[in-house]
Amino acid sequence: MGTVIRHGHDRATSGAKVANTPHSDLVLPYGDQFNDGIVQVSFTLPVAAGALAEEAARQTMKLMGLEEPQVAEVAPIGENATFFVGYGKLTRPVELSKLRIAKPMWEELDQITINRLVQETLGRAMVVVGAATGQDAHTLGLDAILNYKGFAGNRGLEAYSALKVVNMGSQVPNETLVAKAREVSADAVLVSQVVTERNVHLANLTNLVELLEAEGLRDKVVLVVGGPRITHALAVELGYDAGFGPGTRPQDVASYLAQEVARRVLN
Amino acid sequence: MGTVIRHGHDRATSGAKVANTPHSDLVLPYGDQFNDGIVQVSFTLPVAAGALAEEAARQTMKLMGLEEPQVAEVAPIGENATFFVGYGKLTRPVELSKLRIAKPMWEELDQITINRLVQETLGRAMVVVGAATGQDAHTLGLDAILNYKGFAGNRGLEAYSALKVVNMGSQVPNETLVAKAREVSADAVLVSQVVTERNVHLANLTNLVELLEAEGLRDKVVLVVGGPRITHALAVELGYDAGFGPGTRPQDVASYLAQEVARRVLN
Amino acid sequence: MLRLSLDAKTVERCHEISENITSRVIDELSSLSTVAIERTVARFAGIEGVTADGVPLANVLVSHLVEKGKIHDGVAIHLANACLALGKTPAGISEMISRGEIDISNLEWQGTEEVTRKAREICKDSLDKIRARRAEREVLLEQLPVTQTPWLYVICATGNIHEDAVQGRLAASQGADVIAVIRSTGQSLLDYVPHGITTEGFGGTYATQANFKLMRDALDEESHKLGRYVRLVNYCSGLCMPEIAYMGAVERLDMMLNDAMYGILFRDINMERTFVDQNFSRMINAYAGIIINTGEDNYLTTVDAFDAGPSVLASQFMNYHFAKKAGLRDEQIGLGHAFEIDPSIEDSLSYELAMALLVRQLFPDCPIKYMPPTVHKKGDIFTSHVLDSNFNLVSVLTGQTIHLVGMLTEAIHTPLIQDRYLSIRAAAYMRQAAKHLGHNLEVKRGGLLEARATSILDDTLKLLERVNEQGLFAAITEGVFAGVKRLRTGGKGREGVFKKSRWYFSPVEEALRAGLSGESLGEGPIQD
Amino acid sequence: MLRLSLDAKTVERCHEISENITSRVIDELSSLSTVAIERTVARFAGIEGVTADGVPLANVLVSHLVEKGKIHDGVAIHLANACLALGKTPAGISEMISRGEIDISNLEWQGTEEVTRKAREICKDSLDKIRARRAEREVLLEQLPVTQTPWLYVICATGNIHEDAVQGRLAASQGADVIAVIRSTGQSLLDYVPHGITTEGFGGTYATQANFKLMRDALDEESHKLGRYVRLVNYCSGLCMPEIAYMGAVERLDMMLNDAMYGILFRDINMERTFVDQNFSRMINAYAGIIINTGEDNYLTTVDAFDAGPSVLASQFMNYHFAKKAGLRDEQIGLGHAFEIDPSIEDSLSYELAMALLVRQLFPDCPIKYMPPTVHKKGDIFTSHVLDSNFNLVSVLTGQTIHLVGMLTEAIHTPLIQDRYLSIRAAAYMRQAAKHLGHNLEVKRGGLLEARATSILDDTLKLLERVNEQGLFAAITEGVFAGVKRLRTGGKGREGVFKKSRWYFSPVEEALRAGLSGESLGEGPIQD
Ligand code: B12
Ligand code: B12
Ligand SMILES: Cc1ncc(COP(=O)(O)O)c(C=O)c1O
Ligand SMILES: Cc1ncc(COP(=O)(O)O)c(C=O)c1O
Repeated sequence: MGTVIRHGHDRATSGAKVANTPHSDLVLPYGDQFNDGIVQVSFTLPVAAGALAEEAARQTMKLMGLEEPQVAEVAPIGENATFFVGYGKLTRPVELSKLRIAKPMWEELDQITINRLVQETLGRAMVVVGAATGQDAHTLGLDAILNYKGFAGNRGLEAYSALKVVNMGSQVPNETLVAKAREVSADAVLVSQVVTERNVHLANLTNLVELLEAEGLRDKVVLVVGGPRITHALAVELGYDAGFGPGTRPQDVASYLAQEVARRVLN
Repeated sequence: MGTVIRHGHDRATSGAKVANTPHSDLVLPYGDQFNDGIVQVSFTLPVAAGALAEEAARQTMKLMGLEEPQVAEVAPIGENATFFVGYGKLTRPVELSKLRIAKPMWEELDQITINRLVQETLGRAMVVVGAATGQDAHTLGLDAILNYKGFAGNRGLEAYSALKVVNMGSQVPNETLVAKAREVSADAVLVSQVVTERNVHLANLTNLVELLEAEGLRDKVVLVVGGPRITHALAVELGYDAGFGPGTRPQDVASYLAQEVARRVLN
Repeated sequence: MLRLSLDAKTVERCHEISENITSRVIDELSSLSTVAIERTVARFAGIEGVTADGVPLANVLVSHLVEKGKIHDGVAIHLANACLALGKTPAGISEMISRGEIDISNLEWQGTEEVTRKAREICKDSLDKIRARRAEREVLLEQLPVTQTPWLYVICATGNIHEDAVQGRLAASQGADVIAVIRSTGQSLLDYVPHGITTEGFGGTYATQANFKLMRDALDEESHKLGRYVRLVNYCSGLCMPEIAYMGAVERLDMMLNDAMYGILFRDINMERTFVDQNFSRMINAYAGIIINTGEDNYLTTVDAFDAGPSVLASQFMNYHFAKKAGLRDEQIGLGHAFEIDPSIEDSLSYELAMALLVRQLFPDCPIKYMPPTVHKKGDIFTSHVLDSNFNLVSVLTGQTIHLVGMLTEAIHTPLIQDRYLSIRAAAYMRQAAKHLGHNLEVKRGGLLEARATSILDDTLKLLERVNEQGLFAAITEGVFAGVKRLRTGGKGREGVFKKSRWYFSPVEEALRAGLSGESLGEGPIQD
Repeated sequence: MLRLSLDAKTVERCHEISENITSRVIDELSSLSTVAIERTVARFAGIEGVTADGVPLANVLVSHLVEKGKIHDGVAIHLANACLALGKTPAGISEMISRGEIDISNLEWQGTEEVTRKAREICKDSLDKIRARRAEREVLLEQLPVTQTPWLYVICATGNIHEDAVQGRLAASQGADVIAVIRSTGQSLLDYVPHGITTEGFGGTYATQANFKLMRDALDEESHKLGRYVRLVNYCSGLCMPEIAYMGAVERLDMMLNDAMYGILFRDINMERTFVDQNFSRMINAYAGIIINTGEDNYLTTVDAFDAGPSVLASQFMNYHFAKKAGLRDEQIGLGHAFEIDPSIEDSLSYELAMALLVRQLFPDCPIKYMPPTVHKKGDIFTSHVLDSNFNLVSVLTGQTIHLVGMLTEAIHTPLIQDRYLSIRAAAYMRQAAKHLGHNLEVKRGGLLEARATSILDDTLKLLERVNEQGLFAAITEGVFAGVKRLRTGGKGREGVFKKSRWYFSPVEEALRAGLSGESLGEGPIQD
């Protein structure tokens, strides 16, 4: 009859605890077995395909802290270039409780509340100037936030009676934006940055802060940046008050602006 | 006329040197700019999608030594599971000259030379026993090496007059394989291992070496293992003489076997 | 809808011949039973436990009768006789045997009529339970309807049933309609079914009744949450075919892989053993309203898919008639097919489309189990994902029912959580994006698609004629299917086949056949 | 081949109306020239250098004449007059101007006939060179034939031309037929063309003549290595349209993106400026045997692709007639189209197929530039790859010519080396796998595909009628295209437009038009 299969009720619980119970503090990637640490990677090395390249790929994975590195694909993609797909196991867990989550501070408010809050704090409409700055011509994201039509069924800032929106459109030089902010006495300046190749956005965003500071306007406005590769942490690092990433809804931004202005007026 | 674009002949060479000239010793992944270190990763964390999960993903990438970690996709794939795609920059290069490339030692020989070499060394045909061992029922790889038909137009070991092939097929218990090796006085034992889930192959391959040793057969045979997730380095670590991975051609194996037997007889 | 114009005569001939081939096999084997069938009868009679060493009591009972030379009569009468003689339940009897306390082969005979009645009686609960589980499924399918085809089918293969349950639910919530728990390597060659909850499989999780139950419960919970009934699948090919068929029936599995040809060709199981087992298991499947899946798709991994069309189709014709004879309705016959043509050849997509359409059209009421590309997959998961995308397309275009979702990591490992997610997403996208595309295109008369389909059909007829001449067993011996040759006298499990004595009686077979003849067997609505 | 049955009358009407709309625009603007056109004439005359500050001498010359109030006569006659008066070459003259040594607006007039002759003479070398480069291309295309369609077209956008050259060659060796070097963000709004080799672009590399040459040389080398001519592309939309068209012609580029509508809608360039520039640049393109690409695909990023069909098609009709009037042959008119319907809607693939087929069929001899999905791409590169796969399929099924290979990382960054590799591989696979599929399927008469195509065509006619009534400028003002509204008097570069004086003379225009009228302009075989 052959050997009888042993089955361990001891190990049996490991799986069940997995995704049902609240996560523990130490978190590893999870592919096939809870905590197995499995990560997929792909990259190109400027080395001709062959044993050396393959070993270099394995070594690259080890440098990434991946154990049992498995090179699943070795594709020669040029005389001196090889593309790899690999899988390995990360053994160093992330400690959730140690993570600092950078998030702009606001609560989700509805349109009426936002309008009321702004009117109560400022006694007038809040002036919001928005632009896609530098050479960035991507306006869809900015428009999604500003234009009446909004984004994914959520109305844009123009739909808020207490917000007066000036949408300057695309490829606006920082100088022009600052001049406009002064001209209309902006309460908030909203910048969109979509092109990030070679970190062009970092230079551009830093330059805007410098200009605003030089003009003595920095403290007078709520300064916000948004874009698909923008995080709040990055925004703060660059001297902005808040940063908004992919999937942002206008209401998120309006909620933040109203509360931030209120906070400033109260302080 | 606006600012005139500056263009730097200084930086200009960085690109050109890239993939045309022989690689330097320090090698980094290459995505957009030579040496940029760009690596793509994907993994699942057992954490509900949200700001915490996203930060945990970023942290996971940092633990992998990736700078400027960019979380490109955050997909909630269950209540307590989030899938991520990310890109980051590895800054620690691989030192090519320091890599030890584990490879079985052989030169590519043609069929006639192989047959002659075996006949000259042994004065008879070499007996080769092959099997997919344990519970492994994948025989295509083994057959590709052994059967006359061969692999990708390259004839199998059965086509070599100086090789006498015994193909035991699939799911052969190690005990049965060892008995057969003794029975036919095998010169070489060829094992195929395709199933590697939960490292089942490691236990199985180790067990075979132990059995052969216990039977006093280990030194009498050239012991070879092959399979899509087998490397020579692993094979050697497990006590095998050689390991053959994906894309192996029968001729590679025949060349190796002939030379290894010759080497042993000469020593 | 895309339609090929095919020669009706050729199709009819293929059916006639296949009917003939399969009838002969069944007739030839009708005098045989197997240890697996007898263990199944024991299980029907309520023998479910294991010894302290983990040996199933069903095995204990059957081994006992084998030892005593009485297995030829079938377990049922000896067991019933013992129950009457000793006033015990079947379970009690089997425990006593396991403790070596009795020999049931030489107890006093309680009279043929009494014993027969008792034999029927001890199996009745199980039969009723299976009908009840079937009714339960029908109710659930009405309450929690599955509204889209193809059904997206994914596997779990973690080796740990608790992981499988978690990941199966995750997959269902991501859109999977069908969850299969793959078996550990090698289980199909075990001549017993492991017992209890297991957590240590390799490349799959052991098929056990407890594991079935655990998964069924998990998926039922998820089904209610999603408002969509999630089907559960396991395998009853291999040496324990009928036993596992029984367990699947009792635990309300919805689909079971069941194919003697698969066992013969890919597991080197003895032909007689597995054909006998198959007929019995398929009767159980039919009775339980379970959809079977056959394994022709596997042929395309060992022979070139471009050339293998006729042998695959011939096997499907035969498998269809084997299934019909076991009482399965067309709606329960999930013939196996696959997208395995070398993707590097010109017009590979057109050839796949032609073949998928052909199979679909030849078995219009059968839910084809359409398998994704596997052999030509390499470690490049991106390219692999694209290949699956074309597979997804062909499946939708040709209106398939059971769609095995291809995994981008097919060449690397059994699916990870995210592999399932990505692959389900891709398949669901295609189901939506190409929903009515097949209805708005037509096959060009006399074009490449039709030429290809016609030539495969013609060659299938020729092949079936040849098989008919020599008989199926001889054809297998010659390597007609999957390029694998097997001897009638070879293979595993042959020692478990025996000739039934003239006293042989199986109350289970009787009950199943009763249903069969009344056309009521395997009846009941299959949704959508 | 898949074919829609369309109402021929409607198609004819669309052409008539578009012809009328575009004629009116060209007539209305025929009295205008622009600083960019004049700089182009200067370049034809051999003025290529830059000042120590990097200001192009062509700009110096034109600014000089603007300052002096003489630009209305065109640069040619003043330059020719100066050459004659001072016995210098055009380059010499422009250098003297840049050093502030002369004012060419008030030199002694050397006689109209002499000046005109001289003007023709100084531009002749460039015209000859362009014809020679064109002949060179024809020879290369014969020696190194491109045998498969669709042509796989990928972009390089590293910002460093040396990287672009390396990566462009890599892409070609991986199977790309066409390489485009994308321009740095913002270059299109520069009113001059940067000079020399550049390494510092963002999201693209500057279009300069030196960069064109470097890339052309690299690709020529690779073409010989591969035995397949690899086409080179750059952009001549924007404020420097005609100058870049000239550079592309001289450096043997094979394709150029050229579209006034794109500049108006997406770069806020003044309408008059860019329509005038467009007509002139297209004449250069025609003369050089270059294929133009229009930008309708971009509309589908700012308006919903499901709704935008008619506005895209109307724009294509007009762009086609603009192109014809500039002397371009059908084979040179790469109308822009894209696969941008929201992938989450039911039957999205069918709608894409209908639209792609419609465009293909309406402009049967034009190589449609078919663009991949972009807007609906997210960071999930696997899902993105699958979307591209369907795009690849539709392109092959409908027999497109210029296939912009979609990148799996579209939503993340400009393509990495491996992104191009994977995407080319996927597209090449589809080209092979579905090669004759379109020839073996037919569109179902009266089905969803035909209904969709017909309704778009009908709506296009209505839209064109409306545009015809109000005029193209007014229609743009109303936001008919891409949902973007622009004023005739607004936008960038307006100050660079001027009315030609009665002395205005352009030897370049004259030569190009001469070709045009003789039907010889833009003639010559287009390979594939
Ligand atoms: C549409 C598009 C275009 C259109 C833009 C039309 C327009 N009027 O905007 C056109 C065709 C003109 C275009 C051109 C180019 N593009 Co483009 N384009 C895109 C595309 C396909 C979609 C971007 C988009 O609009 N998404 C939809 C919006 C709603 O999303 P979003 O921007 O993320 O906005 C949301 C949030 O980020 C946030 N948000 C955004 N801004 C702001 C601002 C504030 C204040 C707040 C609070 C929030 C916020 O809220 C929004 C709603 O949730 C992307 C690829 C992709 N799929 O992402 C490439 C992409 C952005 N483009 C790119 C490039 C390089 C270009 C070019 C430079 C290429 C070239 N050299 O020619 C050109 C030139 C443009 C220029 N000068 O900047 C690259 C950028 C690469 C990088 N990492 O830098 C991308 C990623 C494509 C690629 N892979 O190469 N593009
Ligand atoms: C074909 C196939 C099958 C066929 C096997 C038919 C047969 N007679 O071999 C069938 C359908 C029967 C099958 C079944 C199963 N399979 Co299977 N199968 C595959 C598949 C699609 C192809 C493997 C293959 O044959 N490749 C072609 C050969 C030629 O390549 P190769 O094996 O790499 O061999 C080359 C080299 O590696 C080397 N080599 C190999 N062996 C040897 C030996 C020597 C001595 C030398 C020198 C060289 C050498 O040389 C060969 C030529 O270059 C792969 C997926 C894939 N695309 O890789 C899954 C795969 C291998 N199977 C898998 C599994 C899990 C199973 C099952 C266990 C699933 C189940 N639970 O039911 C079953 C049971 C099988 C068992 N008990 O072992 C997994 C393994 C996962 C893992 N990492 O462990 C895979 C990767 C699929 C997956 N993603 O889940 N399978
Ligand atoms: C019909 C059939 N049965 C069974 C299996 C599974 O293999 P095993 O029975 O060896 O677990 C397969 C493989 O896919 C199959 O197609
Ligand atoms: C017709 C056309 N011109 C030009 C461009 C490129 O933009 P830019 O001219 O701003 O570099 C595009 C964008 O894809 C285009 O479609």
